[in-house]
Amino acid sequence: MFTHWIVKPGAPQYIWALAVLGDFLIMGGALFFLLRMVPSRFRKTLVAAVTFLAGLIYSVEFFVPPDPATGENFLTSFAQKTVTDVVLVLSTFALGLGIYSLLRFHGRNLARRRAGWHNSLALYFAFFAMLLSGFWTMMGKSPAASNTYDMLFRGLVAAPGATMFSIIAFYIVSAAYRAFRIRSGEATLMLAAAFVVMLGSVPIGEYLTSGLPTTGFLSNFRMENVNLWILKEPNMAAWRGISFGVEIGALAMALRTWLSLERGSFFEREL
Amino acid sequence: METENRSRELTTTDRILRAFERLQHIDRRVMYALLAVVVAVPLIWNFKQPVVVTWPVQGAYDTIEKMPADKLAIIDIVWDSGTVAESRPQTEALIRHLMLRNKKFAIVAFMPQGNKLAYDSAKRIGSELGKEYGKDWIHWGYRPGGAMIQFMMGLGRDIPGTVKSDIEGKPVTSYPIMKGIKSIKNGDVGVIAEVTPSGTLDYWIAYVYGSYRTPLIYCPTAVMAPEGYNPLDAGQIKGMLTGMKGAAEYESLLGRQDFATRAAGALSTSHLLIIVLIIAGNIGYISSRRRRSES
Amino acid sequence: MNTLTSWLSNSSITQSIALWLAVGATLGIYSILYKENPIYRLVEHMYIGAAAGYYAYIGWAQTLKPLWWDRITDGQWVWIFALIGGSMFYFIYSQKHVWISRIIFGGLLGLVAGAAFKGFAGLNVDRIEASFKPLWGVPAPNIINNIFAMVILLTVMIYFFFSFEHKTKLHRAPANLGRWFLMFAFGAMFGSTVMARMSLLIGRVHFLLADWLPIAK
Amino acid sequence: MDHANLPIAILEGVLVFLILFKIYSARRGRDLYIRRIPGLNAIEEAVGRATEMGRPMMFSPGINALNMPTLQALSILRHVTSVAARYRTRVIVPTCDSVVYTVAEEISKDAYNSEGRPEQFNADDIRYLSDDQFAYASGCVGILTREKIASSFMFGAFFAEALILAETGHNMGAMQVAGTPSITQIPFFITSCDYTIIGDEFYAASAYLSREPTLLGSLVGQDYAKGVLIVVIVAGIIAASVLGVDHQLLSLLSTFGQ
Repeated sequence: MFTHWIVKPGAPQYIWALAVLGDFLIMGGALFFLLRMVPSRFRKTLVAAVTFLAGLIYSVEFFVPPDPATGENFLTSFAQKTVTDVVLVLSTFALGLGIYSLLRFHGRNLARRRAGWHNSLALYFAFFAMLLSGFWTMMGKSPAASNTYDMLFRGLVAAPGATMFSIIAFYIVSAAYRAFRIRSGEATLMLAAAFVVMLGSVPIGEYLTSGLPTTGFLSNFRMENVNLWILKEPNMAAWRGISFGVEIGALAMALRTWLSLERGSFFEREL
Repeated sequence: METENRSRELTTTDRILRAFERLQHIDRRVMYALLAVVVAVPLIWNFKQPVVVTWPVQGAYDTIEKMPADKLAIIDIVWDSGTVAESRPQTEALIRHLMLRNKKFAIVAFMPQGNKLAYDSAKRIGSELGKEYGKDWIHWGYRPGGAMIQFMMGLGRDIPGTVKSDIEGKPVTSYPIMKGIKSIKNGDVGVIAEVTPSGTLDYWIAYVYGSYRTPLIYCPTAVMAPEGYNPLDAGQIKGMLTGMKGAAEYESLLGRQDFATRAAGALSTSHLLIIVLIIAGNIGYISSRRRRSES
Repeated sequence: MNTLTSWLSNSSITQSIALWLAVGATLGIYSILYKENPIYRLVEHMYIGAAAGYYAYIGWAQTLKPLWWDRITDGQWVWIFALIGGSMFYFIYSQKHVWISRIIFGGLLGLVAGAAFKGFAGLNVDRIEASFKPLWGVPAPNIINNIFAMVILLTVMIYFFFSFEHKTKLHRAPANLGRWFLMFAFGAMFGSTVMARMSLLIGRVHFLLADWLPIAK
Repeated sequence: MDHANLPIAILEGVLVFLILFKIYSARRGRDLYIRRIPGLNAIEEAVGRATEMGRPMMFSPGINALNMPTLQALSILRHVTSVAARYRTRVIVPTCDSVVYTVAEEISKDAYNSEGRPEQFNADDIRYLSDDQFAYASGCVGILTREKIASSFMFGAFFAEALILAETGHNMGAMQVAGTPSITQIPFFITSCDYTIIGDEFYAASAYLSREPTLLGSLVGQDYAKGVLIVVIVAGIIAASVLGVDHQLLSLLSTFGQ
């Protein structure tokens, strides 16, 4: 409507914003009106049809043989470029839901002065500081903007992220200490494998068997080679065994979802 | 009084078993504190520790040793401040080796922070070893990650035309180091080393090694290392430095003990701590089982 | 305002603030190892808030602006429908029209489901072919490895059969063996992750000791 | 693998046929057997324990966006919420994705409604924490410690943060049940949780809990599909031994038609 006939490329951004809003209200309103007329007994069918049609895009793209010259079929560029972009855009619009929920939760904490409300205040502060400094960097190249953004990103996002990641090192120690006991055959087996692999992956473990030759039969018993063998042979085979089952489970689930045969989660409810 | 009587009745083995039993329930905070100590101490005080050079590291070292002096090595930086503790020692060990043997090299970065960090490292080592920018080494600067494949393919056909300018914005052809360097196809690049925490090695294999057989060296973080063994087996990469440990082995080949050697010490001590704790826990477990079966 | 801007233009000031923020965040998060405390709580909330702000900014700057807004202002008006589709999510908050959100969920799930065929082939074709390991006609050590790999792969797969009752020994033995191999593999996975996690910790400790306290330069 | 070639289309066709065939035959009322999965029986026990202690539970549906593992996790969430509604115990659901958050909220509302306890639903218990992996983990740690969680459920796709959640829960003395299709994280759940559902037991969970014929049929079909893969692999091993490893028949799936 507005964005097609009235406003042309090159118009100021605020005019565009108004045009987009106008179109959204008119077309979205019309669609909403149409959807409201759908009788409730057809709603499930409509959702199932949308699900099925959406599923056709990637599956047909995969199974229809490509043109040998380009390696693409009639759907490839639509499926891989347009649809991918649409999904990205849609999920970014959905991000608003999450952020709204987060801010609502902490807003209530603040409004009711619940215990720990000052933490909610800090959350609000960090949110707006990060958001605004981000937008500041988009408005021209000012060193103050990029410095502020960099400062907040490093101090409030990167540093706690890296620390949270590294905290696993502590937990891995306590988990290993507690779980690796020779209680049962299974636990002992797990312990043995973990023990050898841990020893084989650090210099001190390699040092233990550094007396063995680097070639020939005995070299197989060097710590680093034992380690590598465990990871490449038994570990790889077991991994494959589990992954085949998991992938078939996922395939079956995808099939049920696509054909709206799934039960459980949120497929039960009357619409 | 009663407890005293009971303790008198205890046999010696019983008392020992009781003491050992406590090893079953070490407080987690004690373990956390121990871990912090065994990681920090080797980083602060350097102590001598054995370093065994594994064959993938030896392979990387030999590849650089064998590179003809008229060729150019490329160090590809795909890391940023998140993995600086692993990636920087790898980068510095390679830079130091190339400078020590008077081999020419270029740095190129696909991460903005790594771009600067690697530049600082090279400048520092260069001034230490008396190397001149533009003559002995060059930094081609930062390229956005999205342009990586095009950049690699461009290097294959035309290096000056693809790189255009260096980190300071001057045309690369104005530097003596770039004299006679045309393209990878022309055989002007002797080694390509990639330092990365992400899976970008495949691009070099697909777009450069596949076409021109330029020797590749891969320097992943410890998390990514398992993925390197396949191309290593297949001969597509000539050598690999696994995280801090790989960098430490490389430092020992260069006869140095820099950060990676200390960090590898911390790796050893932290692993040893886990092993000791597991053994202690099991001693405690066995003692309590023995005592229970005896009583 | 001007003093603030000139102050922020000085990168050495912002960098030292960033350093102190980072040190505070690092120590604050580690403090949870001792016990839950107000400092951790504060760092946690600021981290979550900053991450939300960061994702909101990135969402606009790296997705919505280039992929949506720039296209509309370039005259590709059909992208209006992406906004309409996106707004359907928000019907979740309406009691009466909540089913409208189902349409968009159904569409997204359909896309994920349709991609499963490609995903299955992409993940498994190479793995299936890599499992074709000869049992004779190759050197002896390889034969031993290959037999080993085959036995592990098959017994593990048998362990995951759900609809057969493991009544007789013949049924039970391979499944039990499969479970033992699984446990061994899990142990190996655990052990091989330790080095990666310790490297991260060393990185953080190095940050504290070298960047903040100049002890371990 | 940009497009299916003939062998891949045949293989996937056979797998899909077996699964669909078993689903439809199960719907016609064939009685089906499933072996015991101890971890899933433990869900009720964990809810009961939280009820006795009078403390809430936490359910994390993993950190992926809305995909197959997450959808399966949400099925399990529905079951857990229903049990919790019967026992009148709170379930706090931290999510790591906006879309997952909205679906989780709907499912949870729905579960309370169908148990006849709509008043028990509390919108503040379904929380969006962050899209950032470790910000999410730090928030979960906060919930586990501050809310004094008695039972913690972790179902869905997890990555490095798995051990953070599981160890914190363990340190809090929570009873923990976990299940994930992310193979690398299974060892960490095994060491820190009371019950761990491994591999595709995760995808069997909704069939096991609901005993819905469609899902049971699908599960049996999956077993047949795994059987087909075993046959293919054994045939491949024999072919590799007889024909030699480099025979083109062995790379039919990946190279056919090229």
